[in-house]
Amino acid sequence: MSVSNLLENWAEFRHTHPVNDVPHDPYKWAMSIDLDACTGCNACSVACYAENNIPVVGRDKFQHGQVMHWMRIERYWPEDGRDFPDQGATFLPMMCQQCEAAPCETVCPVGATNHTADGLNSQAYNRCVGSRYCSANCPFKVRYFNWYDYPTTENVWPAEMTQQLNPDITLRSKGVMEKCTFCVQRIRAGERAVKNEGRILRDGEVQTACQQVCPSGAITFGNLVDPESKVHQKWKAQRVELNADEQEKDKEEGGTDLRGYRILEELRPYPSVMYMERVRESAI
Amino acid sequence: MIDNNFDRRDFLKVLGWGGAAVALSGCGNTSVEDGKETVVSYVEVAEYVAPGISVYFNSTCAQCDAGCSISGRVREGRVLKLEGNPDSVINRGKMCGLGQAGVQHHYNPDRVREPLLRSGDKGEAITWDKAYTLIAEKLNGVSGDQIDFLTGSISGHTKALLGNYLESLSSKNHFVYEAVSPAVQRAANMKSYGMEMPRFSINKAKVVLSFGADFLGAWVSPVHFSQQYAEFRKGVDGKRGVLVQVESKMTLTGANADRWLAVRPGTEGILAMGIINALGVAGLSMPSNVQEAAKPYDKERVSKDTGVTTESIVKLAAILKERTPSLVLLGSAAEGYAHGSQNAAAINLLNQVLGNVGKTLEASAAVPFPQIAPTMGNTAALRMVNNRLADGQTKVLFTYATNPVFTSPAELKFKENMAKANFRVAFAHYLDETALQADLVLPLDSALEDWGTLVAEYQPEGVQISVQQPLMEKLHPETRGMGDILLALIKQRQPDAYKSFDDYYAYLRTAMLKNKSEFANSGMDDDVFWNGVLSSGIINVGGNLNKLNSKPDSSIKLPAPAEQDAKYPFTLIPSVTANLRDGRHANQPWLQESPDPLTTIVWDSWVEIHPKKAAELGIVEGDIIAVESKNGAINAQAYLFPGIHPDAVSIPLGRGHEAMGRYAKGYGVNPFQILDRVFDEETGELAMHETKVKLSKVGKRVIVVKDEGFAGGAQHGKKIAMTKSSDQVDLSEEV
Amino acid sequence: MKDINEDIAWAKINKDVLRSLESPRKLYWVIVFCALAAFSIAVGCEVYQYNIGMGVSNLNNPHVWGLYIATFIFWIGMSHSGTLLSAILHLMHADWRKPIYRFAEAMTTFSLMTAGLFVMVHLGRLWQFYYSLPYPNDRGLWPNFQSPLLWDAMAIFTYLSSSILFLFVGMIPDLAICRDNIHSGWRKKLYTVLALGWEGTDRQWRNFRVTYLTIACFLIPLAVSVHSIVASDFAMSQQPGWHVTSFPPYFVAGALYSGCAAIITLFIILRYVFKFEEYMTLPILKKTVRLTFAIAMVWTYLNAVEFASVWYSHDVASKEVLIQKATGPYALAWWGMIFCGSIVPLILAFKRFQTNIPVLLVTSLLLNLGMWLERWMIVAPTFSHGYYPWTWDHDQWPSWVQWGMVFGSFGWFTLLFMVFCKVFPSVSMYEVKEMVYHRSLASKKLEVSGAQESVEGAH
Amino acid sequence: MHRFIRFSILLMGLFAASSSYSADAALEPLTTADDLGPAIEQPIEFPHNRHAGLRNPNDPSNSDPLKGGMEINCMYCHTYARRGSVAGIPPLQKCIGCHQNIESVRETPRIKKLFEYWEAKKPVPWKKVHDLPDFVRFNHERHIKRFVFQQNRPVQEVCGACHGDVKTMTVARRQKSLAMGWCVSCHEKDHVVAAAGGMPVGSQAYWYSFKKPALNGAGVAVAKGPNDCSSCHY
Repeated sequence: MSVSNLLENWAEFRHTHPVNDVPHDPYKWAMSIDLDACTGCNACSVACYAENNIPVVGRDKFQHGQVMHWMRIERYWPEDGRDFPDQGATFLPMMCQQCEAAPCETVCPVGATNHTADGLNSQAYNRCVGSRYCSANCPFKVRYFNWYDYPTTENVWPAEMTQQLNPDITLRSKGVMEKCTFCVQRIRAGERAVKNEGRILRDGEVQTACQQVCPSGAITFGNLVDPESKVHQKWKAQRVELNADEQEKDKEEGGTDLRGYRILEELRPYPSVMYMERVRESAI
Repeated sequence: MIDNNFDRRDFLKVLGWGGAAVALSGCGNTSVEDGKETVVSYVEVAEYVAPGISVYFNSTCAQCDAGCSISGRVREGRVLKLEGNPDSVINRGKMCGLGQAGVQHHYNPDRVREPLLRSGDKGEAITWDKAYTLIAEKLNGVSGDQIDFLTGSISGHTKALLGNYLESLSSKNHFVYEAVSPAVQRAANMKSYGMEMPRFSINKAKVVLSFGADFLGAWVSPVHFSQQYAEFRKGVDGKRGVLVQVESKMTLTGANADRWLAVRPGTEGILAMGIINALGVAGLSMPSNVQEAAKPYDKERVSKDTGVTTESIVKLAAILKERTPSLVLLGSAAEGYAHGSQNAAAINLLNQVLGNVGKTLEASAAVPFPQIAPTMGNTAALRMVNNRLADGQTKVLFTYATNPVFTSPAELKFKENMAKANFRVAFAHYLDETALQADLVLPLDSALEDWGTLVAEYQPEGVQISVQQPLMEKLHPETRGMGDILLALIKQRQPDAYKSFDDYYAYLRTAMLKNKSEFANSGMDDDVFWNGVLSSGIINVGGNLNKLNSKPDSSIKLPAPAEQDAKYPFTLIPSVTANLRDGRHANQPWLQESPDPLTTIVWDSWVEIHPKKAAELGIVEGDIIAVESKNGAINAQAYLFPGIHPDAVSIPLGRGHEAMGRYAKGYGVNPFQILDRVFDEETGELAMHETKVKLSKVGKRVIVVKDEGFAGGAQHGKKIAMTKSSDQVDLSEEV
Repeated sequence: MKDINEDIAWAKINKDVLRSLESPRKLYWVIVFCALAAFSIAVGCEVYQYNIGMGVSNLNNPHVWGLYIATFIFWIGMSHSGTLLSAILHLMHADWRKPIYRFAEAMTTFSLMTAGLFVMVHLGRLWQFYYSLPYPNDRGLWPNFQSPLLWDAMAIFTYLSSSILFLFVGMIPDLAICRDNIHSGWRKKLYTVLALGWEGTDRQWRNFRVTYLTIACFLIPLAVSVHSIVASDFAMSQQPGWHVTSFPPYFVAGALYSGCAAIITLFIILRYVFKFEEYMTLPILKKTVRLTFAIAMVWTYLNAVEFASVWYSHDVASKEVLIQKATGPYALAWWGMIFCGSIVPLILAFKRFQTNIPVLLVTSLLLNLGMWLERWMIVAPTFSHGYYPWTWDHDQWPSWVQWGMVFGSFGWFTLLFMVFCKVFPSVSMYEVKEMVYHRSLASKKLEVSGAQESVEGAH
Repeated sequence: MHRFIRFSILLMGLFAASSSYSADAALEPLTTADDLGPAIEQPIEFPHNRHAGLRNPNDPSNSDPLKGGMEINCMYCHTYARRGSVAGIPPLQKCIGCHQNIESVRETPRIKKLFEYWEAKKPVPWKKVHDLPDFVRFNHERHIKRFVFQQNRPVQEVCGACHGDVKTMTVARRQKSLAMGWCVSCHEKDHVVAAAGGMPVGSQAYWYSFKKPALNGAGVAVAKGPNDCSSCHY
């Protein structure tokens, strides 16, 4: 690839969030998570372990904060200073937000993490040199580094358990960064399948592992530019704009009965995940 | 010359061991490498099996008794992942974390691989023939009532076969034991509704008042209830359902409640009566005898006894009266006391008073085939076996799908009593605490390599018989399915009766075909029918509904709340977590590493103490606390937890194994050990919540291994997990 | 008192300086041995970390950076002193620099080499480091030119190469002297090669001065840019406590500061070890000290500016980080930095201390400690108190591996420096001669014009 | 002074130019000079030439192995290529299926060996000849669909683009470098979208990862291959 080539393809290579004249087409993968439905049962997290060959690091490494869970369930207490959390807790599944203007992408010295045209924040493990700048610059801290060579670490995958590993995904070795990929292997497989029919994916044809398993159906995943898709309708109903950094909800007029929001939006990473507030009964 | 109709198991053959090896080299190597690895290739193969293409087979999850139907992703003959089977009415394509960890049960490196015979304190490997003959020897000369079978909850054809075997031994001693089970509730339901386990339609209720029923976590059929819960939140007609949870230790369900009421341990019944009383005051019409019964429970007294404010009682009554139908659930938290049955009765009474019976609480269908209907375990069974062992009535003891040595209170001395039997056989997956006490350990197939059927106790609609079939060939050649073992054993007694079945598969197939007419039109061709069953993985049978009785029974004798014991001031609540339950799955790393939802602690046990109380006692997070009951003490790290009544402390069950395997052994402590020997007066169930303990610091402090950071559950003004009050949202606008 | 005694005979200068190249004293060997030992510890740590994985450094998520980066900045900072003395002061015709700039310049080169090591050590996949260089490859891939880390790599390479060049060019006349005064052995060969046939002709002198001047001019913006770029590793990120506009000047000031402090330390050591009392005189030391004091105050000011701008900004997160620095788990280190960086230098304001060797030695060491802490305080606290409360502060105390490497790096630096002092003249002979000559001329009221030629005729 | 500066500028210019050029030169064209992989010893020395090789016109009976092949379609044996990510080695069943009826060669050592495996019901442990690193996700199906079915190119040509002229080999041997640059060189080229006789395809817009087909000079719709990292690396 020559300098000329580099210059030609720079825009593409450095594809960030779409300005209105260049919308995502035909895909923009996005998510919507309803905190009112989420019960914090951790099924999604386990599904992620199962689907994505995530190593179980064990007690000591967990203690050192070297755990690898791509999807973590956070538990927040109401901060009203009462003796008991008598309105329960709020659970929040937190995974890579697949930001449109991802802070991690611009800083990677080797371009190992960059934006795909279908709006994913992809991570090329074999290009990563392990500078960890991406993680340093991630506001959500959802990137996980392979501090050890987990595949060969004792009791991570004993011989029998290696048979469970998902062959569709690279097994990450020592010194590379990894994170939630929106189950890119499923997306790519789906795309290949429908390409043969010369059409695009319909809503529900590709499911992420977490969405598929969620007992209360709190997670919705799909193609945001497809008006038929659930995720599109949800975003629309909550009047959340992908390219906006302030939503209806936050504005004075109207929007007060909306629940949709994106976390740390004020930093303008333009996350692809919309959360919907947990509701609490006022009558009791 | 090639016969193409080969045995189905053929294409479950494991291929591409290379595949695993490939995976392991990860992104380490950066160049093309030729001739290092072997290519996946088959001898014979079904047309739809191709390398690189996954095939899905339906089977049944055996991680708990809920009977979820699963669909296993199989590739190159290896099962990779378990997903939900969409056709199942129980889990509708969904799963819980526990269920998904089933693959780790299957691939577990610590499984028993061949029959072990005790020699000294070690086990030596023997052949199956030897094992069988050994059993035969030990059994002859032993009369039927000296042979005990202690199993966990059991259903399906395994149960039928086991029944036949016991018959052939002319033994009636089949004891079904579950350390954690809603047994008291079953009895109470029998009384109040005329059936042990009615159907709860959470999705139809506008208000759900749950007395410690952790239906989102570990209660009865969590995956099913979680889906109902989602609908319930969306609301019947845009009106979002309200969940109120009453318990002394916040469960996962409690954490999702709109209002969580910390009730003084053991006073759930009183609160229920108090609400009935308040309802009466609010003008809800109810039978006079009920009114009478509820009279003494005026809100001041109830508030005093339970620690719930009069205001919340009134509000609660108001909303229950206003929004119908509602649903009152009764969970283990309310049952686990000496007066558990009374609590249960009171709570069921509330349900009846509110007129939910028949609306949100409906009749369940009876399983048409009693011989495969589930027999659910309880703790009374353990008590009986223990006594029999203690007085030496039991000569030969078989244990299956249960780990009494681990789950019984130390005071029962089960381990010692077990030693009194002459011959102890354990059917086991791991060398767990019980298997270690056995003379003969028979290794079982995992649920993913074995045939079987499972009928769940809780049936949301009709009756679903879940079929279990191998998803891949045996991982370890010397393991056997429970069915096959039983068959072999029966053949010892009645060779001719069973000689037509050369294995359990044959037995199962025949048994199913025998009742083909029940499942499908009898004209159907056998193979067609059978293949249909295998591909769907489930059989739905109508089953006629049990008779629902809703006559309120107001004869309730609730004791006054117990005075605080000066010596043992705290009530110990052994909490049941969704992942570990009674600890039989503790050796599955995913479950150990997936954080406890409420405390986010992993790989260890902890003591939950209310921050106020901790401050009084000068306890901070990470202090090692000695929790001491009359029957011993266990040391665990303290965790300051706001969701617990100050008079109570809580330790999760399931950890603290001394055996079982690398991921279970030595992690955490086992609260079963220190439970007091108190039983429910009516049912004789072990009263799990009656243990009184005292706390003392041992002067050590550790870093609590948890996911939650320095800031705990606080957000420091950042808009991260936001909440809204229900009057500010309009769910009807949402999609 | 004079900077230097202007009637030293030139022959004596040669003799004295060359003496420093002769067979070393016991003390020298002791130092070299210790340095070697320290460095081998670092090597051991790296081998261990390389084989087991970065995890042994006790870094974690979200604490992905630690002492490696902090120490890397520290060493980069060190390097600036050399350039300051040799290039900037050269252009300013501050001739008192002449006796001391040589070793300062060497310091620049070696601390850069040390800093480079830390970049490597820090990488998760050290064996793939070349991915971050823009080189033609069959994959047809380029590094990401948006990433400050890439700028870093380039800036440092450039800076290193040009300061080596600068050091070497500046030494040519002296190398010639060595060549002429040593008559056999490998040294003779070495000097002969390196002296590039220096004869001291007018033409050579003219070209020499042009080249030297050019490189000096080239070096100054480079020095500034290097540390500004290191600063932008942080300033260009989005994290609270890093995303600060004033970082580049702040870093540069800090760099000069730590550099000067280091110079004082080495000044004192060399002066003692090689008996350079006559050249590295107290008045010169005094000037250096004053310079250091000035820079210290600038740094303190910029520090204050940073705090103020954070404090009065609406950026809550950054404010929290600042508060947490002062009160959180890092409080000790942070106040230590304030003390060593802003309070201790006040000593230098007092005349009587400006020439008091022991006091200066201790002070300069404290200053360097302070500056090292500063770098750590820039890197670490942001991780334990970022935007996302859930991830605040898991355990992140550096493991012995990290400490080992930090410790070892000093060994590596000392080692290089000691070797240099024995192989090359650590005081610039020809410039000292110039200095002596100018001073004598000045005192004898002769016009400088004529002097120039005769100086150039010196050899 | 000026000379110095001019010189340095010249140097930089030279470096930029040369590296740029050499980078360009590093891009190999689609059909490359062979870059032979190692010869690999297989359990059975399978003669591709005999099976896939061209018939020998002078020998209609096709009796002599040395004279010609059977012109068997690649995908008759490597049947998974059009269905899945891997082309796959045929199940032993398939070999036997034909060979049990070919008495002429039944007693030759290779076929004997073959039948030994079959009787033992053991799969033949073939060695991988084209083994990409594990972080590369190459998909046969897409390439076959794209070039054989949609563009109606001869199978052996399409397979040959990566595997070389297998029909002339006995035991297959890697012919191309299969390095990333080599793949990219083809993905960056314009390929005709659909040819006469090719499988008709739906809305072209969605065929190539986010690059709409464009008309080339001759007015034919052409398109490039996907070039996202995450098309092959995940």
